[in-house]
Amino acid sequence: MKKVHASAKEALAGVLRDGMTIMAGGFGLCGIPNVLIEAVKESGVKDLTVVSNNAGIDGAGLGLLLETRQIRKMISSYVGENKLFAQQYLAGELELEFNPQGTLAERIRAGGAGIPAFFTKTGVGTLIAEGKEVRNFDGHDYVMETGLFADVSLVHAWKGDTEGNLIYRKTARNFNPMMATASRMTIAQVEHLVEPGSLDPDHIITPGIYVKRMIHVPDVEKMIEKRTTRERPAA
Amino acid sequence: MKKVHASAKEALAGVLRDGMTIMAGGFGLCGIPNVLIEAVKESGVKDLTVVSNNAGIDGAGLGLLLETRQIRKMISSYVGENKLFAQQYLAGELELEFNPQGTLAERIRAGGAGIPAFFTKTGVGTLIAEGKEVRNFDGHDYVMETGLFADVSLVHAWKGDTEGNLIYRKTARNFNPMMATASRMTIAQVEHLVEPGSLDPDHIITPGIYVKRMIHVPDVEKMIEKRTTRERPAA
Amino acid sequence: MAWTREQMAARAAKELRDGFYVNLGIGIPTLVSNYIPEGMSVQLQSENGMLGMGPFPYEGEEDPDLINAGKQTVTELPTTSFFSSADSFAMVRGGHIDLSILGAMQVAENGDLANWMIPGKMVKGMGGAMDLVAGVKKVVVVMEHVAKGKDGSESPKLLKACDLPLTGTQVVDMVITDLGVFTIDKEGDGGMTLIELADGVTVDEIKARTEAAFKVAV
Amino acid sequence: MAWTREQMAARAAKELRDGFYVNLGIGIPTLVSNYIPEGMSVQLQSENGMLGMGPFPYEGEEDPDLINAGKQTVTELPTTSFFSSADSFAMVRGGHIDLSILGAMQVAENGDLANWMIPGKMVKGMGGAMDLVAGVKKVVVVMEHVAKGKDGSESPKLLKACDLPLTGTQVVDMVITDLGVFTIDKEGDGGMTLIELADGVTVDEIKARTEAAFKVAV
Repeated sequence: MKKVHASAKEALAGVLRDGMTIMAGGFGLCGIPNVLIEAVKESGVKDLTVVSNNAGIDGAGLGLLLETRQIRKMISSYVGENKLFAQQYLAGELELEFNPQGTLAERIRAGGAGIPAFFTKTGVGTLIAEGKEVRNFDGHDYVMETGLFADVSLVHAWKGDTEGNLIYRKTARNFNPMMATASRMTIAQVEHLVEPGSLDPDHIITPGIYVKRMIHVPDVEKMIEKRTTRERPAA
Repeated sequence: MKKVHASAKEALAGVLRDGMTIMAGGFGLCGIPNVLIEAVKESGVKDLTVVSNNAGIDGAGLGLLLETRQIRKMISSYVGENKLFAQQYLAGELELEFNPQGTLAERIRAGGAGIPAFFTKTGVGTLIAEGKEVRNFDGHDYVMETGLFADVSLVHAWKGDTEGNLIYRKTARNFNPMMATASRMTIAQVEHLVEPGSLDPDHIITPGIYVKRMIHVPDVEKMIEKRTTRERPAA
Repeated sequence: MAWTREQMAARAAKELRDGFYVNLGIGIPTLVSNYIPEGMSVQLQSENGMLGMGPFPYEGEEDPDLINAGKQTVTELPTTSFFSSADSFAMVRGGHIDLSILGAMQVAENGDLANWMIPGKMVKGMGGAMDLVAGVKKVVVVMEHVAKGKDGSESPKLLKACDLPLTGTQVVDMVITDLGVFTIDKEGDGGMTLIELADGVTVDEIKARTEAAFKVAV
Repeated sequence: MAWTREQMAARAAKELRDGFYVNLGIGIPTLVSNYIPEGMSVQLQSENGMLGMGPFPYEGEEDPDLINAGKQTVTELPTTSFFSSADSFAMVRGGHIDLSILGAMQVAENGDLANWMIPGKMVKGMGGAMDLVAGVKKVVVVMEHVAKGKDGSESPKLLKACDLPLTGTQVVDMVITDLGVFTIDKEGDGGMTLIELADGVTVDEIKARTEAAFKVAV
């Protein structure tokens, strides 16, 4: 079972179809599977439902798929950094389902973990709870949320071995590990591709069972959305 | 906020009371907080409800608390290795609540994660589902299980820094990470106590926020329940 | 006369306690980290998946893999740990974080909070705000006492009931504005109480600029 | 004439496919790992929290921190990863494991399985069995065809309906006994079908020792 593919295009071969649901890892532009997203753009697949915490920015990340109008619906928690998104949404060209960030993360984890629904305090008494079951446990109200499962998950990792075991770096971990568990076809782009045995088995975050295909992206470009610095103290 | 205590007795000071619920990590005798369990024994606290996958063996692990009849109820998935357990149970001296192992693990994770209830396929149509809500999602039946939260959690870790950040070793991880999240007072015994900054932040499994007190057990005894080996090939 | 942003942040910092784990929202709440008392151990959580958040990096040392929930570049500390967003919100929702300090558009006298959406305007999303106010042990709002319109008109933000869509119901424990400090008995029926005045501000001035009913205990 | 334990394990191994992730129960199922075909990549999962389980250690190399779900000492492989029991059962329940091979006390013709409890006897607990049969894509039971009493009497284990408390309902896809191999259409109404005979065993012999109704397609 060879998991490593020569290119993003090859890794996506045979898995894309119009109308499908894709999960894309990342928070803002941090830890996004940008090379795989570009290949989705090149494929021309359309009417996509995309589950991702954010929608990229104009010209980068999922912003690329907005430009080409390949996305029909976004399931996200925050989309504030994208003007094109706002235009398409206000024009009624794009559907949008907002989830509280923690609810979104937990729905994805639940989908991968065989849990069809769970209760959470988040959003009780707000628009988010409308139409959903609310139930009292031990004197507090909780809203029922359902698991999310996709056709394809695209994730970014720092290191991966050829068995699909993945390790993430710093806050680039974010949504990637849950999304890796919550689809039938998880495809990973890894910055460092190594042989089995190179990763300490206690450090692996995503076991290889979840990763069906992978590509090596040694020189991947990483963007910074809000560069903030402090002054160096005088020497 | 000094988390490190000089002894198990000191770490348990002021937290034990009769009738409380204690979670104890470990699978079989692997990764059990044995030094902390001994201190619970010494304390004489009684009528305990103990959440633990197993009940130790005669003379070791939670078996110690069975000898002294400090446990009133066990919530476990498998207790087969303990004759004293069987005696006390058959004599009606010990209550027992069996949970499927995955349901037990998930209930503990849910308790720590603010999830009062979730649905699982495990146990539908069996004794486990009796008296519980069963609901159909997408054509399949699922049973509702509730989160578990304890007064005290006792866990064993391989390395810990003085901030309470923990790392586990191999299969000694098992129930320890979830239990660390599912009580108001998590106490950890660590084999290697290190300074903050010694652990790679990408490798930490239990962030320090979950650990309220800790002790250093550098020469802790580890038992093997079923020693199985193979023959060395002839040289 | 009213408190500056810095003074409001300094006042919020008085709610910190040794050993606290704290989540700070964007804006004035971020400034609170500048007022952590010397010798007090406070760890900052960033809900994208980090505990033990350090200050902004020196120029040239920004790491695109190391950002906070506001998408700003930050740094590590010796205490830092990283985890997934699911694990991060398990921490938030599970009640493990001691204090959340965040901004608001409106707060009602029963502790209702609105800070994510103005109907008719483009909606950016709630991000992690709903999870934070639902899960964190103590929620402190830091905001201007009134909203100012483009025409210079004022409208109160401390209300009898919020008219914007809610972020959470009965979630706010304390409100720090440029005029003073209020506590809210969010789970009982003790209502809202004014407990401190900014320098030179009077109770009458606050009454005039507040819709919510409140007791006075300054 | 009937298959030995080793032959049953070898037959079960024919259900393995390249790239499979597999959970093996205690007893005969454990022996299946000896029959993984050369060159086929099969990773074994141990539900206490390990993927990529290696063989038993050489004497003197046992590690108390490295055991399988049967509490036996095992070893690592280059492919190994470790995780918590919650993550392990998320993997099981989420349908990520391709094949579970386990023992049974009784199997019914609709795929019901009983393997954890005999009323009136000491109950040891179900461990991970209920999660495995509920979550794993394909469930293969390997067991003796009949139970033998102390007095030498025989009672069938392949039944019209289990009379022992169930581990799962409509969960078994295949049963391998010492006498032959059956498939079960657990989600449709195709029932049970005998598809293979052990060497020297006849259909009539199996019929005589089986309570469940089954079609014959050998």
